[in-house]
Amino acid sequence: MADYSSLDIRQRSASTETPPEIRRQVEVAKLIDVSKCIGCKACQSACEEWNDLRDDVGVNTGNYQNPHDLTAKTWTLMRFEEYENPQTNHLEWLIRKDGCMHCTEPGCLKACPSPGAIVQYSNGIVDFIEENCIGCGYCVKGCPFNIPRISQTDHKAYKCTLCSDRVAVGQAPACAKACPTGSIMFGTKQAMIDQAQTRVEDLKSRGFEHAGLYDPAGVGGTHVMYVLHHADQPSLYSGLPNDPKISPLVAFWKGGAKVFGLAAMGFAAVAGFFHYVTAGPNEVAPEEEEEAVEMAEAKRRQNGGGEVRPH
Amino acid sequence: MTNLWMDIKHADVITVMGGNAAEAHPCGFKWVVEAKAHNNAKLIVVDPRFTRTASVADLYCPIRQGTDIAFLSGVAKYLLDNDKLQHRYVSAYTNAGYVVREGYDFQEGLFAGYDADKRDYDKTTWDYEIGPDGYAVVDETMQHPRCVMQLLKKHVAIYTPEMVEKICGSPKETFLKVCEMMATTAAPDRTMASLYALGWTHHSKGSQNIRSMCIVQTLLGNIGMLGGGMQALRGHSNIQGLTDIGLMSNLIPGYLNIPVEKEPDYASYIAKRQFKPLRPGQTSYWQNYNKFFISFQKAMWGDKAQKENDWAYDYLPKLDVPTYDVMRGFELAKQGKMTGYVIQGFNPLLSFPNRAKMTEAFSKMKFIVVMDPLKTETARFWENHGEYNPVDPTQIQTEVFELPTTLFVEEEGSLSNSSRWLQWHWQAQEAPGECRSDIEIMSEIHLRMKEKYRKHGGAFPDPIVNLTWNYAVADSPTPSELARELNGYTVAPTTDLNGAQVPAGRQVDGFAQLKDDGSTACGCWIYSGCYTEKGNTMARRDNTDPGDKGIAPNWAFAWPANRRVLYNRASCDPDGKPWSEKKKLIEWNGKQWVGFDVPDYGVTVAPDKGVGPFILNQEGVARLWTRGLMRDGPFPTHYEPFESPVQNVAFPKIKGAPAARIFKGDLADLGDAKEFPYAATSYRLTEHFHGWTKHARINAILQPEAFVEISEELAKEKGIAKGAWVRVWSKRGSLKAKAVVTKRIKPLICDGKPVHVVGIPQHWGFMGHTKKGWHPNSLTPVVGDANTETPEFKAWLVNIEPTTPPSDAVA
Amino acid sequence: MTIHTDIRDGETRPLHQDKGGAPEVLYVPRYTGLQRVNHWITAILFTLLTLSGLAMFSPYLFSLTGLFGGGQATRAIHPWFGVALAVSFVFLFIRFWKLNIPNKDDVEWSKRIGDVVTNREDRLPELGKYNAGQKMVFWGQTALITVMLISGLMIWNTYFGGLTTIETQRWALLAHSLAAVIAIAIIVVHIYAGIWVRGTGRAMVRGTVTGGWAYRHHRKWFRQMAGGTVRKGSVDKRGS
Amino acid sequence: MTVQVSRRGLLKGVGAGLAGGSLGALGFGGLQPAMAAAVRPFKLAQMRETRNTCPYCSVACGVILYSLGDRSKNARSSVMHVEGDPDHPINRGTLCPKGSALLDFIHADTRTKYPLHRAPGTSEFKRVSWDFALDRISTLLKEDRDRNFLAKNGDLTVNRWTTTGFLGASATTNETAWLTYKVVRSMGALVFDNQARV
Repeated sequence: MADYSSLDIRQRSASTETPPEIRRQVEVAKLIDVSKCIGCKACQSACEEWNDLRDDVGVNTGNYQNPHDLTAKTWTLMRFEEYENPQTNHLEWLIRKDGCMHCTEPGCLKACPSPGAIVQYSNGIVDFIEENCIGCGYCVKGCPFNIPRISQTDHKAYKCTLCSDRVAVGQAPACAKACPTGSIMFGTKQAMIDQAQTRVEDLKSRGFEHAGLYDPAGVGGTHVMYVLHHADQPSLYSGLPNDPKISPLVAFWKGGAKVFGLAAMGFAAVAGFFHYVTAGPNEVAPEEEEEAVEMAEAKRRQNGGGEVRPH
Repeated sequence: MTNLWMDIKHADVITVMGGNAAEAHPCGFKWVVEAKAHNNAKLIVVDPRFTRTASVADLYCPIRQGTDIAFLSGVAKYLLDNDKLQHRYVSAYTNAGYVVREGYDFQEGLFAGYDADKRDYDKTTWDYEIGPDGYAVVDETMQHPRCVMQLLKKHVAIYTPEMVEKICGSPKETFLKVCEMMATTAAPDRTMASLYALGWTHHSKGSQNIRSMCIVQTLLGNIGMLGGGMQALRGHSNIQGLTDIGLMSNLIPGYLNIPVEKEPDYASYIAKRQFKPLRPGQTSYWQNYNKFFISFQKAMWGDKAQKENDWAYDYLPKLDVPTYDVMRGFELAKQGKMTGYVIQGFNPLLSFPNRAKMTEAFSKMKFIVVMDPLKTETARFWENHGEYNPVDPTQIQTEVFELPTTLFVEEEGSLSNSSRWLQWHWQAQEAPGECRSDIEIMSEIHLRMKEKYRKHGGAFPDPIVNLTWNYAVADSPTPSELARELNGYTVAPTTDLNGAQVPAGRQVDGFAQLKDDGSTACGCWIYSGCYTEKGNTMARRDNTDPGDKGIAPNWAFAWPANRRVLYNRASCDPDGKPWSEKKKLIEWNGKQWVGFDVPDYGVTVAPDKGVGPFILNQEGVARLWTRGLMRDGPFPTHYEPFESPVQNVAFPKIKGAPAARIFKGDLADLGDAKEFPYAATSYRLTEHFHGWTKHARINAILQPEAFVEISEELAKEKGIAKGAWVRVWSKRGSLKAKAVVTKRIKPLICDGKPVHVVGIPQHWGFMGHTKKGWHPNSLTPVVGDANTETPEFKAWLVNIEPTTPPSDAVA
Repeated sequence: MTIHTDIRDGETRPLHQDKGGAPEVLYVPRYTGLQRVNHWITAILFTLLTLSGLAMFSPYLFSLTGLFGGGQATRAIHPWFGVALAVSFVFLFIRFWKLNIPNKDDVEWSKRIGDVVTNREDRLPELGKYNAGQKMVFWGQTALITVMLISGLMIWNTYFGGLTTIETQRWALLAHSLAAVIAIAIIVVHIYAGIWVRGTGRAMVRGTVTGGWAYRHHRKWFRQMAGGTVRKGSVDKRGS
Repeated sequence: MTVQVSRRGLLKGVGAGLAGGSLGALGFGGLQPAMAAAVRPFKLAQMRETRNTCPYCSVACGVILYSLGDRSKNARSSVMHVEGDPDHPINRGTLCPKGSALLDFIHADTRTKYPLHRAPGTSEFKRVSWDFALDRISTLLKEDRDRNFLAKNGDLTVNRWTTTGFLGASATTNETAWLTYKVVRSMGALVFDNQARV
């Protein structure tokens, strides 16, 4: 069985243990060359087949996009955008394979409250371990790319695993293996970056002067990268974030808030304790009981009441 | 394909026109992407729709469907006017200098000898002037007013950029950009690959569409070159094989012909097929026709085919009409003249034009037999499926059989792909249920009939009872046994190529070894070499590729003679030097032809012998002008589709293609632009394969529901919302589908008027996992190409309106 | 006769004394049975919410999910506790909101907070049923529970996951956890007050306080009550 | 006296404090999942590989069929996964959306499994035996051929049969095609075609 020993884990969600630092695997990456993509959906098909997923048979809503969005059973999806380039007046059919970007600093992992439900292997793959997933949906809020989906049947989070089972035995992810035009490449991250450079040059020679590599620094870089003709405006490609980063809200909630919270609660308790040992209890003296009785007596007389009833 | 898939990576320009390779052949299209990435190739896409192929193109040019000839004739004119020719190639390797005989003429869109009633030509004048030496007259200077070059200039003269824009709706500037890009490959070291498929064949002048590009490619000197050629991408996995093996009314395996009535005996039959050279010393390879024919007869009837009985010539049926193609078959059925149909892995109810006519034809037959691994609509044409198949079973008296057959994973054998490779495959699982292979079923049918004829006699039993049947297990011949028959074997002692003795019962090495003396038998001469004494060459799996030419000569077997690039002699100049070192395929080393591919030429024939590179042609050269070989003219001419939104501006008098066949009833079923203003076209989507993948869950998920594609402009005009239901109807029928409103289809301005295109993909029916839907054949007209009878699926007229969803089908 | 040691001075005193010599003590009713039940339901739910909430708030406390049958179960049950608490709290609110309307004594009390924490109540003004501190707990929880209810529904993925944008849910998540932190802190103080001010617990367990307690801490309220349903009796054997 | 009151209050407070603050520390360590993450086992490890060709388009991509069972006597083979053949010169291991989904085609629930027969005028298929089907079909063919076979047209020998049509399948093997050709032509049939046109 292909299995990652703890030594190959770089980060692990909600864990108090420090992950081992000794061993480092070579980082792998998937390079999606949008300029070579024909939107054939072979990647979607191969993904469903390899991962034994079968989504529902939907309907046509007026475009080529099916299923209409990522789901717990659709881990990768071709998104189609018809763009009329104002500079050239040419129609461009911008087709992007959407799916987990396998960030170096994964928002999902940062947000996850369940120990070991999300791990990052030292080769860069970010994997959901559904066995440990509690279905809270924090990863959905943590992800800057809107990728994870919670299944409404088993209430667990799902997304692309970068075929960790294939990569573990030295094979390319199913989508990369299938891709007919070689638009999806797979290899070491460095090899993919080098590959991207040659593609960018080719695109520039064909008039796309803003062609470039999408490997956003905001999340520490990704292990799924794009070659874009319009790297200056990623959002053209069905809303690919221009400058993705973990939301400050999530960052604060998982950082400052956590510390402040525990501190505040702890302080309240401790303060109470020291107050008790300094000021001591606030108790009723016997005299006050007697004064109370007298006051009651007096009040009763005013009211002209009878004898005090025996208990 | 004249070349092969990997070869495309050598192209400098790639034109995808009359096809949509990225969508229909994604894995082959990889080599286009490779050419772009590693050979700095430019990709041109000419298509009515901005397709998936166009999405990665360097230059996209819109065109109105059915006007390719005008467009490409315009390109030819551009090349001629601007002297963008591969001169040496054109003068040495084409018939440009050949002088055409007196009497040949072309007036107002018609060639000499037209007979309006027959819708056919008398082609006698369509030939060369024959000199006193008995050979065709050639004017090397190409100045003779009747030489092919001059006639060509005259013929394409009308197709100016302005005229092209008028007819095709392609913007002049874009058209000229296309011309310029193509023209760059006139240089001897630059080549253009032309990729096409059904986008060219599905027309009433499909063959001429292809001819137009052949002319362009020949003028540019791109035929026979690495990274050049005419790449027919083809359709099904073995459509090449079925054509090669001649499963057609008028064919004998290896592109030989079934005799016609007028040829009562073998002498009269072969006389018409001698194919003597038209120039001195030319190969004219078809001179060997008789060897191939006699070997075929021996393969069919063995000892019963003897010289004395004309090689059992009478065993063959004789044609009274050019073809009994499917459309004629169902026309006859509709007329009640057919008793039954045996249908093997085929879904004609959703494959041939005019669904209503198909249903009527099926209903009039006594029986049909469907052999298929899937539950097809055809086998259920009688079953009521609500709106999707509104028939009343009780009114249909047809007896129907559905026989379960095995799938590719449950059998072994070979398939021929579009690169002409015969590849062997192996069995991976047992067949489910009671499935049987087509081989077993056809064998059983034959054996049972033979038995009945033996016992009770009947009409002319001889060809049946005498059919060669030397299989170890009579009712289950093995694919190997059959492959050995296709390859050919000796039936009597004979000699091989070197004159050495060969005993009877040996596999031949290749078709060169076939004899006309009855000593050899061969099922399909062009497949000879696929299963020799050395074994099954189709099962070879050595993918080494010397020189990185994309040839891989030892992978499987390619016909003919394991040759990977046809006409490869033309990749060298007349002296035998490659036009370009970079694109070297073969070369003359002083003694013989050597190189990366099997020479398409006599291996020891020296260049100075003046033998032309196109050895199958009587001229030895490529034909810019095709004599009488095409039914509808020696030059391509622009004719409008039979249903066209505009009239023919080039030849206003002519409606449709003059020589295309159309039956009376179908002629009456044609609609006009007043009633049906929109130009419809049908096509495939990459998520599906015909009607098959609607049975595969994943493909159903990827593209679940039938739709039609229209421009934003038309949608606005008609008040059609994105994703809403529309009704599309023609003179012949109606269908409902979702509307995909897209920028990828734009109205085309033809002759000043906007023409709206309605695109109708063809993958849905009433069986399988996808949502139920209609096939465009509910709407298409029954008219075929003049030469091949391929239906005009790519250009017809419809109307469109918003509508309500279909009431769900009653299963 | 049971001997019993007083934890304050370690002296030994008999728990039962002769009726004759028994000192007189007044008992003043403070909470009805229903009010006490309502309070404790709310308190228990608050505790459960704190435990299950903290489990999902900090990895250090994730093991608390063990109390609820694991992570999935904790995630599933937490929002239901929340809904229940909200309902229960609504009743508390209806019962007590009038009594918690601030007045000028509260201002005075707040000014002298120093005397409050040093047990110098004699320097404080006479107070009604509740002092400013208790009122702050009341209004604080009212506000925080409302915040937690609304934000909680927004991030209740199972039912309302699709109703708001992810960005909104990020805000909700942050608001929810901050509100929770404050609420918990307040409750810690609330509980401590019950320990610090002797005789208070009896109010929420038995429903009565001793006259002396009322006289000392809420004299204004005691004046209203005195002569009313106060009753005299010996030291309650069961205590409180 | 109030003694007991305060004592119990204190105890109660301490209890609450404990519950609130320290349960986490009471240690539910057993609940902590193992450190190693479970990567799905590689499912092809021991499957049998068979070389085949994609049955769809004419590119003819090489495919590898991974099937369950090693062909031992008691194991029934069934294809479990299909992947591109990396050795194949054309597709080099890639597959299109159709080829990648071949598994669902192979195991389609709309595959035919038994011979079915629909009698004239009825509205349903009935399962029949192969023997019945093949005998009935050969009888129907012979009847029609004997009735409509045209041996001569005038004095020309034509030996043709044009009242029953045959359609070849363009996804069958060359070997099937050749056998079909032999059987059909030997009967003198002319209404014979295939999918080349569509």
